[in-house]
Amino acid sequence: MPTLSLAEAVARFVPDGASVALEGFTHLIPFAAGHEIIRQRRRDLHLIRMTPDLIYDQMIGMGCARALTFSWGGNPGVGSLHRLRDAVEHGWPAPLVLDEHSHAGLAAAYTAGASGLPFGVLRGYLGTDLAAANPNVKSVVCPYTGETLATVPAIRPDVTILHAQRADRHGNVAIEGIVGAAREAALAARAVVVTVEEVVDELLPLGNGVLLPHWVVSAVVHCPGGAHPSYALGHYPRDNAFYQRWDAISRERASFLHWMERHVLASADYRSFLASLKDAA
Amino acid sequence: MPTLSLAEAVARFVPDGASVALEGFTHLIPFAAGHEIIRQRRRDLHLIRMTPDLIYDQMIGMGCARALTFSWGGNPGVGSLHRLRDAVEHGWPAPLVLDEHSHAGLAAAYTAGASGLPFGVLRGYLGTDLAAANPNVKSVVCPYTGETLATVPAIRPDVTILHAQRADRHGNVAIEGIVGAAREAALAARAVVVTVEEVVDELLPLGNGVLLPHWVVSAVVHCPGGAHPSYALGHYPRDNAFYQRWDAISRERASFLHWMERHVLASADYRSFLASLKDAA
Amino acid sequence: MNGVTRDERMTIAAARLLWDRAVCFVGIGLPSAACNLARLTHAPEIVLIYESGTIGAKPHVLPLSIGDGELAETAACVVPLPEVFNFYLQAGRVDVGFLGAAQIDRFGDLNSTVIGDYAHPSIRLPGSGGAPEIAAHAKQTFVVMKATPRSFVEQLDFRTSVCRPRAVITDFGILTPAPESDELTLTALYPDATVEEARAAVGWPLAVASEVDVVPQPTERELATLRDLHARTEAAHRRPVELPI
Amino acid sequence: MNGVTRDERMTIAAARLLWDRAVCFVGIGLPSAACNLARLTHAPEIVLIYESGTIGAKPHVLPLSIGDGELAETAACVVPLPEVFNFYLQAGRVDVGFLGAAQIDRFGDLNSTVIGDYAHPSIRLPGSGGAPEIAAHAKQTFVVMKATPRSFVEQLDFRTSVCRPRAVITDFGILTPAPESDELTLTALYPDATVEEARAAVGWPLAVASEVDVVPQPTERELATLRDLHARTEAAHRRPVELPI
Repeated sequence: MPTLSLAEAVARFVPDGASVALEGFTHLIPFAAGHEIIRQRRRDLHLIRMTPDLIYDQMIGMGCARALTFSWGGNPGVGSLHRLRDAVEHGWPAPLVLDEHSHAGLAAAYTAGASGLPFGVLRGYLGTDLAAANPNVKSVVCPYTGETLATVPAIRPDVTILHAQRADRHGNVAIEGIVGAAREAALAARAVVVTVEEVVDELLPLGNGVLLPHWVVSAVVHCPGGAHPSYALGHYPRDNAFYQRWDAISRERASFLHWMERHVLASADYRSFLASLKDAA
Repeated sequence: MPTLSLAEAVARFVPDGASVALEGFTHLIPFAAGHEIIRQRRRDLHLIRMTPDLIYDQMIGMGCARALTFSWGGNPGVGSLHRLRDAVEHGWPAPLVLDEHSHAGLAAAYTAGASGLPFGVLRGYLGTDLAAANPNVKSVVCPYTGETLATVPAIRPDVTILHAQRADRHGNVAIEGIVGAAREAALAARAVVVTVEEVVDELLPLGNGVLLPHWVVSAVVHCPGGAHPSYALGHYPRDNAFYQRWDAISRERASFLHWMERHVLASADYRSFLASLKDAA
Repeated sequence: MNGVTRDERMTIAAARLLWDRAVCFVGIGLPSAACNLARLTHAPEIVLIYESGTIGAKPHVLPLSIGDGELAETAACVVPLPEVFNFYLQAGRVDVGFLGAAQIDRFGDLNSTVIGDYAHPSIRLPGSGGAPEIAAHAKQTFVVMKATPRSFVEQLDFRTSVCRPRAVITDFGILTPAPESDELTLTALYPDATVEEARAAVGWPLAVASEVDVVPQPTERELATLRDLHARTEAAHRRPVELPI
Repeated sequence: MNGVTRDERMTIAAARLLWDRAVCFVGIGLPSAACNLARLTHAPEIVLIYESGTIGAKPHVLPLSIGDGELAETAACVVPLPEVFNFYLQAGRVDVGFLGAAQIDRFGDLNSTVIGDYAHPSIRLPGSGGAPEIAAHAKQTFVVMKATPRSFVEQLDFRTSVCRPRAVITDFGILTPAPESDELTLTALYPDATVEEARAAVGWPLAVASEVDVVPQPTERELATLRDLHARTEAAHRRPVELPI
């Protein structure tokens, strides 16, 4: 399991046109990896995330995305993702194809992908317009009860990127706190890149706390702070004030582009990005 | 969440004729609870376990069981479960109806039960005689690929009994080490009884290490040593020598009945059972 | 009791619907405030499940997001998200689900997806999240949302969730389904609200019960507890965090 | 090299089939000995998965059961059993599966369920466990079992696992499937075994390759490592444990 720089990992595992899942449910969102994808000017990506959050708002606004698979697309506790809305409502900077699910449906699709099954089953969707709006939602009949249940096709991202608190030098990855669908999204993917707060010699205790064993991990990237403005439990808290500020930054195309230019494109890496935020504060 | 004596818990939650899952995959097998069920002379139980192990060999030999749902019925690393064999081969002490699965199939059936789904899906069984021998194994066709996959009906035990290292006074239950299908078996059941090595004020850290939250647990029983000759990681090791001795003890009906009489029926509780083993050693 | 806002009346009315040891699937915003108010007043053993997988959370301040660290740090357990939806919600282990939306119709169905046509919306809303399955699997659901003719509508632009709420708590009072028709009907008003105000705020001809109750005034304890909670929360969320550098 | 038992030859021959970093789904008994011998000799980074959910285990002594504490204490991670079968085996993340059985037929299908009729067996065997899915999902399977006319049979009493093994390691040598017919064919013998012995041990007319290799003698290191492992293991399993009282 190689340890790479973030630039190397993105160059190797995120080609134009790839299907990419940056997972992490509110906690441990891999912002640094998303910024590096933006810096490397990736195009035509099929982005997959339960909650696009600010990171996909930024990637969509910077023109990285062709399609989006998601289940809830807001700024948590604040309001809209303005760049996502602009893409859907006005096709700016490019039209965005939506593959929309409920949380339960997308969780079932990741789990099916991780399980090597072609579809997931759930009691859901029935009677909603979402089932009609998304042709991927179908149904099966229970061979025991005759009940009709909803199905979703398995999701198999080309690459899933996670942020975690710790990896050891073998590449075993450990997370504490909210896990979300990180395990399922990683095991569903053809390649797995994990950015981490720290690389330790040995994860102690091994065992139940480990999210992914080394041999399913394609690359580990040491990237402290790489989840900000999301958070890493035990390392730094969620920057709720930034999430609130993002509403104004992202509302207009000009202010959004100016902020991305100044803080993301003008920064060589995530440390200099964070430094630029500090200077601006 | 009430704390009960083991006798009270079995009296309240394990009536004659109930479907009962004593789970724990090699690790944390609730032997004490099984012995109390034998002492209370339960009859016509539908026993459910992936690996019947010595505890179900004992319960079957003592006439507690009407049916058995299982996926591997041997004495691990030693050989046969002679009492299980005697029941299946000769109907002694009573005939035993078998509902036989593979590990993957039974795991899928527990998971479906825990998920409130009527069936589980897996790639398995197809082409084997087990699918023909067990009418519960059916199939569905994937609505996306047309592939035929095997299905198993959800398992919903009347009660699942587990052994765990720790519970807190609220009833939150924590396990470390091998978990097996304990979580799924418990959440699939209508009632959950957990015998534990120790009851602590607070489980620290809370969070990812907790197997079951208090409000899904029907009763906690303080029962140190209650998994022997299975084991509790961090408390006592698996008594492999006993598993080897069991082969001779259980081979003949007479020697089996004599051992059960002397050590189980003659003991008021698990502490006196363990004491009687110590005396005999 | 002057200066009680309608937000406060809504939150307190919603909290009163909850009971001790109830298992609640909690959404962010007003439902989260209501559930924690109940926990801090009459329902100390209420079990709060947030879809992030934090089960039995007892946050000291209200989370801004559904997955703030405060939730994980105070939870009885943290489980993977698929388990929350499979093992807890779909399995029928949730007593109460709280929902809000951009639009509700007279029977309680909800739209949180789009205003306008799905393919070419005038307003793209966040989408369903956990709402469709909360509406389907919680033993009962309560809807909390402010009423305007554009949010309480004759016809939904999009049916995100099929919901038959036990009650709709809004900013003039409470609607509950009528016995036979299931049509949402005005059954209670806040002391400072009127039937005319209610009718004006609802986009369909609002049915009014023969007897409309008055929602009791907030108690001193309810109001003080809620205002303390909000004050703690706003201070916490405003507090600039040290950048991890 | 005198005194090499056939069990030792089988274990060493099986270990040699494994390569470094291979992901192996390990059964108890001889397969577990072979996998750990490989780990202690030529394949230090081999990944051993036991169905109990212990992934990347590096046991110091061989486990008696599939879930000994030794496995959890030395594993890279411990996952719930359904995840082992779904996320690792069924998902195609296992390179090698080892299987044994009570009966095998000339194409490699296996019976570990019953001798005689299923409803009224003369011998009730332990049953399938993980075998059917290991046979179906591992990228390749190796079968390890001793040969007698009652175990290597024309007709299985019960087809527990549909298996097309890459090789069958038995106590006279190795059978591999013939290129076209897939029929298991004698392709290698231990130095002290003969074709006649092999034919006598197999319950069907055994096909013999035009050239039958000789399995190389165990090296000093292989033999010493295996015997140390077994000695450690037997001492550990014999050791009486303190009763938890």
